[in-house]
Amino acid sequence: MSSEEFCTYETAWCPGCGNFNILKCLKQSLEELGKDPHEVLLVAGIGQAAKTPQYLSANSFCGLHGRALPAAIAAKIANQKLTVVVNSGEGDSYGEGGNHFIHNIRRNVDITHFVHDNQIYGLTKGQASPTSNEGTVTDVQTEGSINTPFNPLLIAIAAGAGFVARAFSGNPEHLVSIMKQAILYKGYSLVDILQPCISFNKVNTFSYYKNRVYKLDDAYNSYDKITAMEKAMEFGDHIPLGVIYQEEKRSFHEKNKVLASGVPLVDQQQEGSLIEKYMQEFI
Amino acid sequence: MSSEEFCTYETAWCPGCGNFNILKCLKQSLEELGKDPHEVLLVAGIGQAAKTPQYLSANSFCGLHGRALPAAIAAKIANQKLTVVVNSGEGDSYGEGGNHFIHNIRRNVDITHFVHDNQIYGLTKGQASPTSNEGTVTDVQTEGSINTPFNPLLIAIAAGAGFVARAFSGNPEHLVSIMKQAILYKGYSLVDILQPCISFNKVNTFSYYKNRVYKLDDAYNSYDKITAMEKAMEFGDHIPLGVIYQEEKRSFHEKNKVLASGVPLVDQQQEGSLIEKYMQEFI
Amino acid sequence: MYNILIGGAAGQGVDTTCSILEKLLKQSGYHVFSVKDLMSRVRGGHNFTLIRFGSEAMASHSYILDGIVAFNQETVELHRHELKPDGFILCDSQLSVEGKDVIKIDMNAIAKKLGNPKVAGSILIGAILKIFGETLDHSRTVFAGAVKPEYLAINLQAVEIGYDSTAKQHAHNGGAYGAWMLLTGNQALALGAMAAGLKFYSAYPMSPSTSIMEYLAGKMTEAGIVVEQAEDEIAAINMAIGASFAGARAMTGTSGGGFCLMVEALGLSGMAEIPMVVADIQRPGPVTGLPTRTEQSDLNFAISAAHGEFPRMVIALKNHADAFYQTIRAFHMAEKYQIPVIILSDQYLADSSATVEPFDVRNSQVYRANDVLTDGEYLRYRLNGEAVSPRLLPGTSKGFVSADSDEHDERGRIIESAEMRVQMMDKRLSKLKKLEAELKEPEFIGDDSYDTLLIGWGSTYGPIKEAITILNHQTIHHFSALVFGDVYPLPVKRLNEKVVQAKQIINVEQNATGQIAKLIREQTGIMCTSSILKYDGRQISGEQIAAQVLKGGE
Amino acid sequence: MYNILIGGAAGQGVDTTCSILEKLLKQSGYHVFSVKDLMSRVRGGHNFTLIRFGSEAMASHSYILDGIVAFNQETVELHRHELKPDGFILCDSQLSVEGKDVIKIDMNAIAKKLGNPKVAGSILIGAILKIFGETLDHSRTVFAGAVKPEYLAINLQAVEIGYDSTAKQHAHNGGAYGAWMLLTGNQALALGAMAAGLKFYSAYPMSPSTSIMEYLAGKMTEAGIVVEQAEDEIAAINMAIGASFAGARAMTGTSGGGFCLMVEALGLSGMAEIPMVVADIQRPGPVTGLPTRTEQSDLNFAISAAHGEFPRMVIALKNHADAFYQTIRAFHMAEKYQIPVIILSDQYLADSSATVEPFDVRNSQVYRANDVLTDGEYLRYRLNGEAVSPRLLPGTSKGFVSADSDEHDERGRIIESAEMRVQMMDKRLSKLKKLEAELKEPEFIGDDSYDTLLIGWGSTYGPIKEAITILNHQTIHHFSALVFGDVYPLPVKRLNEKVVQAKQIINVEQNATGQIAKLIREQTGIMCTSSILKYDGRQISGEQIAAQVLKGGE
Ligand SMILES: Cc1ncc(C[n+]2csc(CCOP(=O)(O)OP(=O)(O)O)c2C)c(N)n1
Ligand SMILES: Cc1ncc(C[n+]2csc(CCOP(=O)(O)OP(=O)(O)O)c2C)c(N)n1
Ligand code: SF4
Ligand code: SF4
Ligand SMILES: [Mg+2]
Ligand SMILES: [Mg+2]
Repeated sequence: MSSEEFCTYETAWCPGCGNFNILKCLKQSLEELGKDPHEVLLVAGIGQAAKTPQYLSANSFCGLHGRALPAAIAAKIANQKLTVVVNSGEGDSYGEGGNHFIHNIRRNVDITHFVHDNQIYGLTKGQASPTSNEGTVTDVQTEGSINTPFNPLLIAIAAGAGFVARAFSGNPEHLVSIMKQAILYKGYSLVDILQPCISFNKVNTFSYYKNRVYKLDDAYNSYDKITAMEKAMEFGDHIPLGVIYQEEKRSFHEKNKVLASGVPLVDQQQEGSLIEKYMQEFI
Repeated sequence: MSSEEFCTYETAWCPGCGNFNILKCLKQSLEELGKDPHEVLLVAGIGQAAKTPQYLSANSFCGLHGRALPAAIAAKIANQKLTVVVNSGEGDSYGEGGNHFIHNIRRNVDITHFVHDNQIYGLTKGQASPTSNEGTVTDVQTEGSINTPFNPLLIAIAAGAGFVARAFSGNPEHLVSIMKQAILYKGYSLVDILQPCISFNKVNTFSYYKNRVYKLDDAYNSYDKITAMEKAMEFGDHIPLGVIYQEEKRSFHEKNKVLASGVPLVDQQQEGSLIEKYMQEFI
Repeated sequence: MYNILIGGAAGQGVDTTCSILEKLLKQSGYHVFSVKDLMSRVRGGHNFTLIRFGSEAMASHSYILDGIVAFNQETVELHRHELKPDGFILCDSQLSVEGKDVIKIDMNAIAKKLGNPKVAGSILIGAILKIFGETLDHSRTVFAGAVKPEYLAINLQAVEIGYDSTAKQHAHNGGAYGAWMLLTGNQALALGAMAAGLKFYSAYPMSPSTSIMEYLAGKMTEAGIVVEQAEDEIAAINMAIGASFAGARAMTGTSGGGFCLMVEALGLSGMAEIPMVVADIQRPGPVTGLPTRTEQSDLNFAISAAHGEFPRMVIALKNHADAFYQTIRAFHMAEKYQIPVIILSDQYLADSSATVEPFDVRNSQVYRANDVLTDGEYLRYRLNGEAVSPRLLPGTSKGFVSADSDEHDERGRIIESAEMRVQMMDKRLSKLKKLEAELKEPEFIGDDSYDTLLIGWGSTYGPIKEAITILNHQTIHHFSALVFGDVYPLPVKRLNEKVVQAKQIINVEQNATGQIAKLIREQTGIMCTSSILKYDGRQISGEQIAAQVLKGGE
Repeated sequence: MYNILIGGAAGQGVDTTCSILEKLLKQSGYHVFSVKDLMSRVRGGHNFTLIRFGSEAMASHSYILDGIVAFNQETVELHRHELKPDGFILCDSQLSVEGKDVIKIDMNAIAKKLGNPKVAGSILIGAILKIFGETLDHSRTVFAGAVKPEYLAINLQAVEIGYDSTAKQHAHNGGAYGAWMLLTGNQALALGAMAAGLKFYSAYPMSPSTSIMEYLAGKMTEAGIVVEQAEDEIAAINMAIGASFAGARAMTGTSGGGFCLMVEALGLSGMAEIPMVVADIQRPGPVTGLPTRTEQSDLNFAISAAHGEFPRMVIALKNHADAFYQTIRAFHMAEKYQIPVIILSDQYLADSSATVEPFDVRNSQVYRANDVLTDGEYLRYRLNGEAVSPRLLPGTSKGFVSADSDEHDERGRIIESAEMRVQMMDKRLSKLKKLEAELKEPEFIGDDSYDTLLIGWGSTYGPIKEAITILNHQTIHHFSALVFGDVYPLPVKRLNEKVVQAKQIINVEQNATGQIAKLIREQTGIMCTSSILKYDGRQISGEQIAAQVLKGGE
């Protein structure tokens, strides 16, 4: 099914890091969906996860810490032919970038957001992140984190997201299937991907996740919001994987009058006489 | 019951604005709770609602647009004897300040947050705010707002808030009762107050709200999260008023090792020889 | 030349009255210049507009009044001392204002009787037209463009009543400006952006920049521009950069406080070499300051904003025509050099209305990146010995386009190498040298016989120009001025030439610390001998500059 | 004096090895200075530390090596050319490094045999101690402070094996520094903040500032300091301001990118007159740049950051002692003048370890606001003709304390009045004049016979000091230097005096555009005749400065 292969490059990650599998699955998903690497734009902020675009042959935009989403949605607005995929850490996405997270859900631009959630700030060497378990001890949270952990899935649903899922880097087959669904979803889609950080997170390790995750079964109704919110609150001894919530929503491009025609903004031509006309209005 | 009266001052609001009632109810609530004006700190960002602290005799801090919460919680951390109350607009609180909103809910510092929600940017003369109805037409949203409105109550619950309520400026008795509960709540409490902006919001007018609001009855179980989330989603022909959700949670001050003693940080004395001791560790 | 002040509380209709009156005066041939003085509130308080009109072009406002039109008592009390000896006061009969200069009309009562209290302003318009010897010839067309059809008749009736209820005091002087435009600085700026091919505008509301977004939003569907209100200014600028990266010409606008939040991303534009235009419409700081007033105090900040070192260009707008043409040029320079360009305007220019010749849009060519078509590897940051590497848009060919905020190699991948770092820094910073060759020297006002040189930048252009005229009429000394538009990099050629014969150099700035004077000294060693600084939020006028220069003791 | 380089991949234990070795050398009496060169990654890549030690005090690092200790092949390949002719290379037997200068130890195999591959570093430590003629006297105490008790025995065993497996090459020179401290710039800064009475520290993690927060967090419960990790830098600084408003001495720390996000609130501190200290630990920009390396490129930004005009002070840290004492002074000035004070440090100073005399904490008095006790109305911004109004803390008396980001009156209420605006601006800006009287002149290095004057600021102090010594030994010309600590307002007295006799003035800066040179010209008109600028992310050394000065052609 793959039209063209994506190349990967040497990484700066620690051997054994969960990011490797995510990179591999991203490549596989894009290939299986038949994406042309030259029409794919990978966007990220700053962090270990945010290096992902550096390691795959596609267009890439590694911007500011926390600011991947505004750049990503605007690139999509400018050129809707691009398949825009954001890969970034949970610190980047929910911490520094929290305001863009909740408000871009409201915009519903058709991009895909893969959050590599290692429940820790990796690149800055191990401080608590928004999703760190309460009690997590670090060099900054010396007495253990005392904040209520951020629940990305529940908040995404509450903010109105139309596609909200969880996956695990240690379950690549399932991850690929979720990634593909997310990329195909027309609108903003979020996949929170559990990703062990072997260097700094000694709590939420590979086996921590492995022992807790389970896949949602067919009986689960991902279209019901209340069910989904209840399920999204489950994060402890049992951690559900899969599409937690989905809903068809009109996307930004469908609602925006300038974009609704389907012609990419970059290709739209302005009528030459418009300025003359507008000047007339001031006379 | 009132120990000392709060004075109010001449305002710069439009005659007929919902803010007047909120100010009056704030004064009444503080007085009925027997607060000493000199131990009350009113904090705000920038906006029409954010002028509230200017109009009441108490300590006041009118900081930056969107940044009321970080200043407010830090002042409370510094001196827990202060009763800290934030009054600000929904643009300030959920738009520019959205990141502080979700993350301060996680911190659960014992402050009270009254959001004057007029579903519009008042001070800047009428652009869509995060809570504007879809379709709201303004000078900027000339084709109508296309974003999914921000649901503050639902998001607050999803982020882990322990006290989440809605009130209406046109129902002062109820507003006072909610305000008092919110101020008494030990932890972060949010009250989203529907407040007609007569100058710029021609959709969500006084009668728009008046015709839709109803008070939650005694049968309503505000302690159940799922019930609360379902109720929080109700915002249309019927708009519930009252405490949507409540839960006892340990506050920041109770959890933080430095503050747990109850001695205000400003009053804590450092041991004189500590620096000498720390220097020894480098020798 | 005439100059009137129309004042009242916010919400009383001063704004609408003025904008209609201005247009009527312009239609009848006058050159019109009007400026608003607003308080930061929606209702109440005291606001006023100064409308100046004459048969010759004028560059700014004046505080010397031929007439006061008062919607409320306060207007009279606050401004009566500014009235010329033969000036008039026009107001409602209910106001307790006395004097033989006072013309009273029972406007509120009449308006009520007509069936709509809001037409009181139109009665005033009629009276003013009469006083200045105007006809009612343009009323129908101008009102038709300003009010809803159902309100047209009643307004025209009100104008006529006002016209008939007072007497002519001044002659119609005429003028040849009927076919020129009357528009605000922000409207001119927005038009310039459209002429430059703007496709994407993202901003967060902030006075006095919001009217740019509003103007563009009014045209967006027809003009094919996505106008997106961001959740905050950080989002606004990062959106603009993302859109520009993908090929849509993009801009954001704000005022100083919002600009603060944008500076990190300004560096991103510089580092990743993505063209971007930011308009900072200044107002008095620090922080919230005086939100509806004017100041020029972001200059030093704009030229050094953001950590680290990268090329940028800063253009200050001098007047309304500049707002159009320099905005086009901002896009041109941003695209040509793949840099951020900051436009500095201010509330005075943004909100004031001026009469301007229709713009020549044939001059609106903006540089377009060569599309590099490649089947091989595309190097986004090719070190070809040139400052600017050929630009490719993502998705348009078989090359991969990368942008990175980390230091990177030619492909845009993160590096740690000291050598590559230096090469990339040198490449980026060499753009500043290139820019220097394209700078516009400051405008020289006056003739070559000066001994005193005034120096200004941006919107003090108009007042300084008037001041030079006044000064050269009033004294035996000779005055000239240099007013900068391009401020960073600072063009120094003409400055170095012109200071030679100046015995005095006076910087005139709408700020408290003399920001251009500092920059000039840093760049050239030239020191201004004295300063005229105004930082109370009200724009200095030509006569105020002249008075201060003279008082400053020649 | 000796100088060795210890290098390897991230995660191989270079860091731990070095910190233990440094402490051992210091305990044995040496003055030790060590600096880290890190890549931005957690594992792999190539990192190294330079450890210099000698019997006399030294101010910085050097790239001329007596020995290379290599955890991996790359270390040898990259640095062999920096080795002195009689230098040694110490490495694992498995590396393919040849030469008579090479000492191989089968360290990895031995470590594995000992039961823990991680003790390879301790074997190296033993070997190094032997090579430099040290004893094992301090091993037990130093290792006990560095490793968990259960690992102590095996590490000491490893040290001994290393010690016995190689031969002495150098003599122990001794020194009198055993009782001094060995600490990093960030640790000294954090200690200074504590000595100044810090109660509240809020920050968002960002290299190279994070270690300040980590150090404070380690002490928070005992020292009674709330250390709060913020959701972003905007929150961090607004929290610090809120805490300070309520009376807790507060600070935030970050690097350039985070500082960008803080500048709006910097203005709030200035406008609302709330004391606040911000530490900007610089790294190479723009934007993400080279995140683990060093640069001094935020100077121009720091002095003009934020829109509008308000007083501030900017202090650059010259060395580790400065980091302590100037941080205390930063709090003092912030409290005394109710202003924001920015501390500029950089990765070089922040992460390098130096031997410093125990601090004199009797000098750590910080200004304490008079508590105004009032039963009447308290005027937070009283216009008493003084720059600083008496400060009251909210909740401590019957006065109301207000803070407002809008322009305000004496009580702190929003105003629109032009007169009040000017009075408040003048009041605030007059603090700059007051500050000028308290500035610390730049440190003069050298004697009065100079013809060439080097100029620097902040952390290039050490390298410049060494360069002056080298230059005055190597040439017949005479060199001196001025190194600024206070950079804004800029103290100009000594500068004006010292430039008179200088034939050449050379600014030495760790940036690309010569930022202090620009500032000096702006403030004094003095122009540097040439510049030595380094912006590859690696700190310049004394010998590099000397070489460039000489090459620069006297
Ligand atoms: C404005 C700004 N603040 C802080 C940083 C430092 N920083 C870089 S990555 C990061 C957090 C990384 O955590 P996360 O996003 O979870 O990614 P991970 O490394 O864990 O994959 C931080 C704080 C920065 N680069 N820019
Ligand atoms: C950084 C910054 N951005 C923008 C503004 C302009 N601004 C002032 S108030 C406001 C929004 C007001 O809306 P809201 O918070 O809902 O308050 P309201 O006026 O409706 O009560 C904005 C955008 C500002 N002061 N600072
Ligand atoms: S530090 Fe953690 S997240 Fe980063 S590469 Fe290493 S294992 Fe992965
Ligand atoms: S603009 Fe709206 S919110 Fe502001 S004072 Fe007027 S009515 Fe109230
Ligand atoms: Mg992470
Ligand atoms: Mg609002």
